[in-house]
Amino acid sequence: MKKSITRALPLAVLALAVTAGAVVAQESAGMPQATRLAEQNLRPYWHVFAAYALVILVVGGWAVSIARRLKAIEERLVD
Amino acid sequence: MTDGVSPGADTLGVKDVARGSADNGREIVLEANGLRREYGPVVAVDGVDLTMVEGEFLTVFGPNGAGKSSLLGMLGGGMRPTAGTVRVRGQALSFSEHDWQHRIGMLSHRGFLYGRLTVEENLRFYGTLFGLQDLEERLPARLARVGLAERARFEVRQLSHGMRQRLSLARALLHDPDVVLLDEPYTGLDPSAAGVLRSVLGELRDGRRTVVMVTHNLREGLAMATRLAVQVSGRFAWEGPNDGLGREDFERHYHDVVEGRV
Amino acid sequence: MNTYLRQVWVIVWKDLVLEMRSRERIASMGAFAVLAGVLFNFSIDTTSTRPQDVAAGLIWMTLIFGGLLGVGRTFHLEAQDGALQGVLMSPTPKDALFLAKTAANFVLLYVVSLLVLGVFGLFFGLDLGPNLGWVVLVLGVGALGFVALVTLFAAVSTGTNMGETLLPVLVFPLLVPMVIYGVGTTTRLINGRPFDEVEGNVRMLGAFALAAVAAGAVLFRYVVED
Amino acid sequence: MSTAGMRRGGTALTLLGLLGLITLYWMAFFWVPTEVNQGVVQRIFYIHVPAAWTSFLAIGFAALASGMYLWLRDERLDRAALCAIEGGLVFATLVLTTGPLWGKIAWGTYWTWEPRLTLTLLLWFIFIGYFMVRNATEDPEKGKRFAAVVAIVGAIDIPFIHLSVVWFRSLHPEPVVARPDGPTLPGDMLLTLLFGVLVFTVLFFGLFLFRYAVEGLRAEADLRARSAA
Repeated sequence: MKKSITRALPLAVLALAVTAGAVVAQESAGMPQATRLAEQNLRPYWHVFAAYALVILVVGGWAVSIARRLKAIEERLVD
Repeated sequence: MTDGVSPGADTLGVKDVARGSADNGREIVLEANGLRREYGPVVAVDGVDLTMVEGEFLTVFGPNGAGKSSLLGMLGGGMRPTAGTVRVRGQALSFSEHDWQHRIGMLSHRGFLYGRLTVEENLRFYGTLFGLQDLEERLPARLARVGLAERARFEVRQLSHGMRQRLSLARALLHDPDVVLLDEPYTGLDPSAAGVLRSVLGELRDGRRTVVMVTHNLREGLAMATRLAVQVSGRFAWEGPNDGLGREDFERHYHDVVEGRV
Repeated sequence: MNTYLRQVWVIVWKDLVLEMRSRERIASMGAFAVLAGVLFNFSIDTTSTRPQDVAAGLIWMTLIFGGLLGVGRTFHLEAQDGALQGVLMSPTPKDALFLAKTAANFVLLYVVSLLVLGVFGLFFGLDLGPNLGWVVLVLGVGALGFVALVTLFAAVSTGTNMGETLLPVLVFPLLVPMVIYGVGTTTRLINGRPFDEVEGNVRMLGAFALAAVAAGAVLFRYVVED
Repeated sequence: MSTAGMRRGGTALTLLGLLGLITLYWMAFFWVPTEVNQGVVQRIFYIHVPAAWTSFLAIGFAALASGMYLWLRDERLDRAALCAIEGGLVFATLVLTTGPLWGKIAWGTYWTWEPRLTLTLLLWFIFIGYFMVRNATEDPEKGKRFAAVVAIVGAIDIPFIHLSVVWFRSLHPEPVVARPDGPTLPGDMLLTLLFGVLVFTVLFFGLFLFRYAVEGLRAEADLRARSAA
C-alpha cells in the first residue's frame, strides 16, 4: 500500500508539471482563452501554479510521512 | 510461622480469608476485582484482587514504584482503573455519582489542608463538602480527640508537621467513613503525633472499620495490621494474615519476597 | 439551601478567604494593571492618536494578560498540600467545583477589571459620562467568559509538564470573540455612542460567556479525574 | 473494520482521490472558463475553498470522536480524533498558504485580517494546541483526555470566532455558494468547485483511514512490546 502511494506521488507531480507546461504553451500560443488574459499582468500564473503545486506537496508530504511511519511500525512488528 | 513463612502462605488467597470471615457474620466492605492501572507503557498496578470485611486492617508493604499509591488511589475512587472494579459495600465506585464518597476517608502524607485557613475552617470546609449537618457538635469533639482543641483558631501554616498530620487525620475521619485509606501516614511524624495516630487507628480497627495502609515502615505497619501484603511490580507478591510474626523475621521474609526468592 | 449550592458556596468562600488573607493574586494582578497603564501611556503618541480610540483595546489586553497571571494560578493554590485531591475525593460534583472556582475567579477578576477601568480612565482622561454603567456591565460579561475558559484550561495546563507556558497557547485563539466584541463595544461606549448600537454585540458576548461556562461545567470532570 | 480493511479502504479512497485530483486539475486549468473580474488567479479558489471545507470537516469530526472518547473511553475513538486533527492541520496549512497567494493578486497584500482567513489561522492554532497538550503529559491517557477537551472546546468556539471576525472586518469575496437566494457562481465554475470539495473530502478520508490504520498498528506494536517486557 505504501508503495502505491509513493509510486503515485511522482506520477502526480509529473502530471502537474505537464499540466503547467501545457497551460503555458496554450496561453502563449494565443488560444482564445488567453486573449483576455493577455491584457492582464502575467504574474498571477506564478501564484496559481505555486498554489496548485502546494496542494501536491503538502498532501503528498502527509501521505509520505504516513507511509514512513507505517514502514517503521511494520519493522517493529516483524522483530 | 516463626522462622519465615510457611510455603502455603502465598497460596492462601485473600478471598478464602474473606469468605471465612463473612461466614462469621462480618459484612464485606471493600472489594476490588482485577484492578489494573497503566500509565502509557508503564503498568503500575497489575491485576490486584482484594476483599475486605469489617474490622480488617491490611498493610501493604512494597518498594518504591511498586504501585502502592496507585492501588490506594483506585481504592479511594480518585483514580480511574484501566481495568477492574472497586466496590464499597456492594456499590461500584463510579465517576458520575457522588454518593459513595461518604464511605471513604483518605489520609496521605500530604495533608489536603489549606495553610491560610484556620484549623477549624479547614474542617468546616470539608464537613460542608461532605454535607454534614451536625458540624457544631462534631468539630470540637474531633479537635479534642486529636489534641488540637486549643489550636482551633490557628492558621494551619502556623502548626508543626505533627499537628498538621493530626488535623489531617481528623479531616480524613470527619465524616466517619467505613473505609479508611492511609498512604505513608507515618512519614515525618514526631513521636506524640505517631502516638495519636496509633491510638486512633487502633480504635478504627476495633470499631469495625476497614483500613488499608501502604507504607515502607515495617514496625508501624506490623503493629496494627490484621493482614499483610507485599506489593512488587504492581502485583501482590505475597499476602497472608498477620499472625504475630516478629519484625526481624518479617523483614527477612519481606526482602526475600521483594527480591523474588520466595 | 440544598447540598449542591452549599458545596459551591463553601468553595467560593474558601477561595475568597484565602485570597483575602494572602492577597497573592489580587496584588500581582492589581500591580500589573497599574504598571501596564503607565507603560501604555508612554507607548502611545497622544498627538496622533486619540486616547479614547485606543483605551478600550488596552483595557481589555491588560485584563487578558493580568487575568492569565492570576486566574491561571487558580489550581496551584489547591495543589500546594494536595488539597485539590481532598476536594475531588469528597462528594462534590465536579461541575459544582468548576462553577465555584469560576465564580471565585470571576469576583477576583471583576474587582481587578474595575480597578483597570478606573486607572486607565484616570491615566487617559476618559470621560464615560452616562455610559459608565454599560461599560461596567460589558466588562463583567466579558470577564465571565474569560474566567470560565481560563479556569478550564488552567486545570489542563496545570496537569501537564509544561505548566503555565501552555495556557496562552491554548486560550488565546479561543478568546478572540471576547476580544473583538469586548473591545468593539467598549470603544463605542467610550466614544459616547448609545448602548442600543452595541446591544447585539453585548448579547454575543453574553452567549460566548454562557457557552464557555456550560462547556467548562461539562468537560471539567474529564480534566481533573486522575 | 479490521486494520487490513482500513488499509484497503484507505488505499482505495486515496487512489480515487488522486484520480479525482488529476481530474480537478484538468478542469481547473483547461475546462473552466476564466472569471471575468479576477482573472486567472481566481483559479486558486478551486483548491482553496475545498481545503478550507476539509479542515473544518476535520475539527468537527475530531470533536465528535473526542466527545465519544470521553464518554466511552474507547482508544479507537481517540485515535480517530488524533488522525482527523492531523489531517485538519495539513489542510488548514494549505488554506493558509494558498490564501495569501491569492490575496497578493486580488487584494495586493499577502495577509489581511479577512474573516475566513483569520478563522482558519485560529483553527490552525487550535490544532497545534491539540498536539502540544497531547504530548505534554507524563501519563498518555491524561494527554488524550486533555486533547479531547481542546478539540471539543475548539469546535464549540468556532461559530463564535466566525461571527466575531466577520463582524470585525469583511474584505473577503461574498459567499458565492451558500447563499439564501441560490448560488451566484456560473454553472461551470460552481461544478468545478463542488467537484473540488468532493475530491478533497475523498482524499481526506482516504488518507485519514490510512493514517488510522497506522495508529492501530502502533497500538498493536505497543501492546506486543509490553507483553514481551
